Amino acid sequence: MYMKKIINEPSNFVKESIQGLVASHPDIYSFAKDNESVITRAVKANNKVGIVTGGGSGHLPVFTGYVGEGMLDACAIGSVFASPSVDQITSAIRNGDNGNGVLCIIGNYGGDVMNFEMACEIVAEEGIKTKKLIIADDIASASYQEKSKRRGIAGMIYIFKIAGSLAERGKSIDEVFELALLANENIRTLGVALSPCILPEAGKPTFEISEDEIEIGMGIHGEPGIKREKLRQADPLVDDLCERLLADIKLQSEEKVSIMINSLGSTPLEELYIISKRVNENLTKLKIKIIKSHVGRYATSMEMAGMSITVLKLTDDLEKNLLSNSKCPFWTN
Amino acid sequence: MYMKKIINEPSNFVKESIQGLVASHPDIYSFAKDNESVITRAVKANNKVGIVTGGGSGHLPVFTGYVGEGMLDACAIGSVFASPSVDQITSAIRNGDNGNGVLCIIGNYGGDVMNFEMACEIVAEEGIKTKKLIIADDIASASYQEKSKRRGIAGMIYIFKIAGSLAERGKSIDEVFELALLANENIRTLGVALSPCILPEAGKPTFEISEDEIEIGMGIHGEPGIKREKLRQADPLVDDLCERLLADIKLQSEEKVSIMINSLGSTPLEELYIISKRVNENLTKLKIKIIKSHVGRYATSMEMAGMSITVLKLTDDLEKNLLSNSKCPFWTN
Amino acid sequence: MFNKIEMIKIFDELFIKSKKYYNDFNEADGKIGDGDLGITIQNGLQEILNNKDNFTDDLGHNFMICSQAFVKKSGSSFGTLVAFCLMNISKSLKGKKFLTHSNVIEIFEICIITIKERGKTNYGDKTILDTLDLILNKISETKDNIKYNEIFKTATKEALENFKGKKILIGRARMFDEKTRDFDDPGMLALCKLVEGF
Amino acid sequence: MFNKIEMIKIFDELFIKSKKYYNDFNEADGKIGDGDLGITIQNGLQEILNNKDNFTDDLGHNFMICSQAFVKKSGSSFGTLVAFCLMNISKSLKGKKFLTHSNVIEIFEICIITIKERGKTNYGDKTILDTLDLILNKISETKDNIKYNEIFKTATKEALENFKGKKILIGRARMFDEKTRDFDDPGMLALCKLVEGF
Ligand SMILES: Nc1ncnc2c1ncn2[C@@H]1O[C@H](COP(=O)(O)OP(=O)(O)O)[C@@H](O)[C@H]1O
Ligand SMILES: Nc1ncnc2c1ncn2[C@@H]1O[C@H](COP(=O)(O)OP(=O)(O)O)[C@@H](O)[C@H]1O
Ligand SMILES: [Mg+2]
Ligand SMILES: [Mg+2]
Ligand SMILES: [Mg+2]
Ligand SMILES: [Mg+2]
Repeated sequence: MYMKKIINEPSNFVKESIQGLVASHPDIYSFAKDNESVITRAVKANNKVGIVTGGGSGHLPVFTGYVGEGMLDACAIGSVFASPSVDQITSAIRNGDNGNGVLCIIGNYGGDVMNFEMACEIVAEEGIKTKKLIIADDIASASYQEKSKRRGIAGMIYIFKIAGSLAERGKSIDEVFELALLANENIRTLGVALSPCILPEAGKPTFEISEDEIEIGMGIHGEPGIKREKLRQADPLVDDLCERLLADIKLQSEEKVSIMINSLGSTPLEELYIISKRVNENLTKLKIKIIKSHVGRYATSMEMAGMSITVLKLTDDLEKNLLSNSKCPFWTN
Repeated sequence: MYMKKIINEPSNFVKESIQGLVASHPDIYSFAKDNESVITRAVKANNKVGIVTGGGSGHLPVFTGYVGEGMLDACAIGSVFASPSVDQITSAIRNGDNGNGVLCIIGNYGGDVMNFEMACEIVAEEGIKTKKLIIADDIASASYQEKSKRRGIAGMIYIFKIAGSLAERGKSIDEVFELALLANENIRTLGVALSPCILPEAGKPTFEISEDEIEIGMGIHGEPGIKREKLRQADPLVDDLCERLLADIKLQSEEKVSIMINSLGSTPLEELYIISKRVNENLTKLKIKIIKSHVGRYATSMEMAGMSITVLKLTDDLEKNLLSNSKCPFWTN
Repeated sequence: MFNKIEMIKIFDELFIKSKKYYNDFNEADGKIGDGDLGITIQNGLQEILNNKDNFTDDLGHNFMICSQAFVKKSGSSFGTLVAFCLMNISKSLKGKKFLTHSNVIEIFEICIITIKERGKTNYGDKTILDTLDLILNKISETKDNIKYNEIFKTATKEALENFKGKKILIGRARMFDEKTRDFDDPGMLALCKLVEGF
Repeated sequence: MFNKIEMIKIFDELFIKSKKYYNDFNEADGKIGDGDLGITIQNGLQEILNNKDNFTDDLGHNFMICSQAFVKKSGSSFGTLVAFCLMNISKSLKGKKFLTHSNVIEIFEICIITIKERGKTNYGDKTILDTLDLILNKISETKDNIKYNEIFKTATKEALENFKGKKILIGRARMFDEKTRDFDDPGMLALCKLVEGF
């Protein structure tokens, strides 16, 4: 089955989809005045820490979908699966700044991190204070010992939400950074990919995988995972993923968590709920309390089939900010 | 590319996915005490008209995802792409009734309509007053002259929302019915399908379509549409669909509408926004005012590729109830 | 004479047939539908027999039990149409202990009216309506010494023959359009097989 | 003597090469990456030349203009690393009107430190770092009558040769794992082609 796309010129894919996003939700999103690859809130916040992110396209709602009250202030938009440029990132930071400094939340990818670093140095000369939080939630991408080398995947949305909520409540950049850092420490994600997606400009699949195989831990651009194996039933697969996640995050009974069951694109809600059911059973057996489940498409790779499971260990503070109100088409409170 | 599924026994597909839905959102959904194929609100409403629907599985969030405050009270869940039984529907109506009568919102499919009719007759004997609204928004499925024969597709969600909102505000069954009827009159949907989906039990695609073809107007179970044609670029395709929709709904300039760009499953947000952009341009050119756009997966066919465009012509009353608050994981206010 | 005892005997017989042809019915429906016709018929009949101890001499009462059985067990068009027919038959036979010839005619008339109304079906759509119509015609034109069983057997077969090569115009099968010319309507086929050996 | 005039001449020359090899660079990157290396290099150099009228005798100032050009035009790792290098070079050459031999050595040292730090790259990862390292070695060990052009040409070629059959260990190419043994690192290839004919 060929993956067909409803698009115009492949070279306009990113531009047009973002124009559509802004046109569809003019109350939420706006183009930055100085850069057409930067999205800001429709109504600029004031007197709060700015929360800014950026990253490649093809992952909607990540990244730019999460701009909105109680979430992000601005986002720099790269090409499909590619980092935004330093120039775009500096624009996002300038636009996201409300005079109280900017927390940059960055997925742990070489290009993105480098570009954010340079952008932060540039805006520092202009007097904008920044802090950088590098999201590294994907346990497949490096061992516990090398945690800081892990990639950032679906778990980043929890950080957007929690940092966004605290910033909205007028906290200082250091306070927001501290809580976001704690969230980052407390998040683990592990996914599986079942099929590739097609890059609009390349017109060919991002990787090859046979009809009865899955790859555990594959990244959202098709980066290699832990192992390739035969497709099996949902329950044993979920049990395996849960075991790895729990071994890494080391939860105690009675601890509180939030869960995200994220589709990479084409895997439908019905399957996500079959997965969610099993995750629920596994955690309940260990007397871990699921405070809130998020099931849907949060961080995608266009029409890739597959999913990821994210566990966020909650403190009272994290819980409060996770559950607080926000206004963004891709998040229900 | 084979469509792989993360499931257990295919025969448990529906049951497990609904169990997962309830387990994941226990604050929203609950199983009916008397029927495990009926979902009710977690907290029963009181002193309001009940809003009940039902239909086949495989369309999440349709149907049962829209149970929640300000939306539905109960929903009967059929097998994949099949009507729920009369027995399930009677249970949904009984559970959805709060003593003020029940409005049944039914997609226009032979089996579903027949089963709801019988269920309404059965509960009538028990003293439950019902009214039935049959959703017929798909302009591909019958001509304007035979409007009442049209199928119900994504437009039904607007009816859930509007009827649900008015019911929540304590209006009588006749008032709720009248506004829902007006909404039904004012809704038009047209879609295209690009690829089939796989029925879990059958394990084979629902229909065949070649790699460079699309079918305009195909239904959400693969029912035939208006014509099969070569895949083309998004803009001319959208222009064609808009022209057909506008010819049918006959909008005047300055009129207000809401728009829904709905993915059938695997078509990603990026493409939906490219489509939404063009719909926006077309309507803006005609000076039609888009009050609100809904872009995402609202009524799906599992992992089918394709999308539909829905136009809802708004009166002040419809607008107010469309934009009112509600609580359901698949609707952001 | 058709009374309670005879009624149970007939349902026993139909249930045996529904098991014998279970796979055939599912397969026939699967080719141009969702493949649940065998399930529908067997489950409905099974549930009727589960409740046969509640049968009384009042045939109207018994038909209501039969209707409820199909309501409970079927999520399919065929099952719902049958349930509607049985309900309407029940109403008209209220208090009756046995059937006269005109009662039999009435039963088929009720089925036809019910299916036309509830199924929004027309003659010629290639459904069970067309089979029932042929049965009704044959029963009505026969005056004396009527062998119902014989009529059921020949009429259900004849109806199938009459519609070979025609398109199914209603229900789920309609989706398959031209392809439906090559197949019997599963409901019509089922009626034919169910009365076999009567 | 490397001064403002010479600097512009070199960028003119590099720009010509970047156009000549535009497709080759994209293709080399496309096989094990996202295919934008030709775009990155050409756009960056083009933007530098767009701003050459702002060049002054202060080489430090000029390198800052170059850095900003890459910041503005590139969204790629190569472009960002180049921008970082140019920025750091600019700082160290502030006020200088021409380069001494030790300045040239310093430039390459700065590039190497910068790439190691910013790119989190190690020697042997099969990247431009390895090429620059070889250039630095060759420049450092030559004492008099240095022909920089010759060194650039031989060193960039030699670096490519040294890494044939080895895996690329960093950046986007890492995804392709074993497959990367069969390909030159696109950045190393680009350095080689850009100095061709110097
Ligand atoms: N609207 C209708 N009118 C008359 N007969 C119908 C109708 N719909 C279905 N049938 C009969 O029922 C048979 C199919 O039954 P069934 O499998 O229950 O349908 P489905 O599974 O699509 O609901 C058809 O072959 C036809 O004879
Ligand atoms: N972290 C790094 N350290 C050193 N060199 C790098 C690094 N990342 C990329 N490169 C160099 O840049 C080249 C690829 O450049 P480019 O196409 O800009 O990468 P991308 O498009 O993946 O961001 C590589 O061939 C390599 O030589
Ligand atoms: Mg069927
Ligand atoms: Mg059925
Ligand atoms: Mg590249
Ligand atoms: Mg790149």
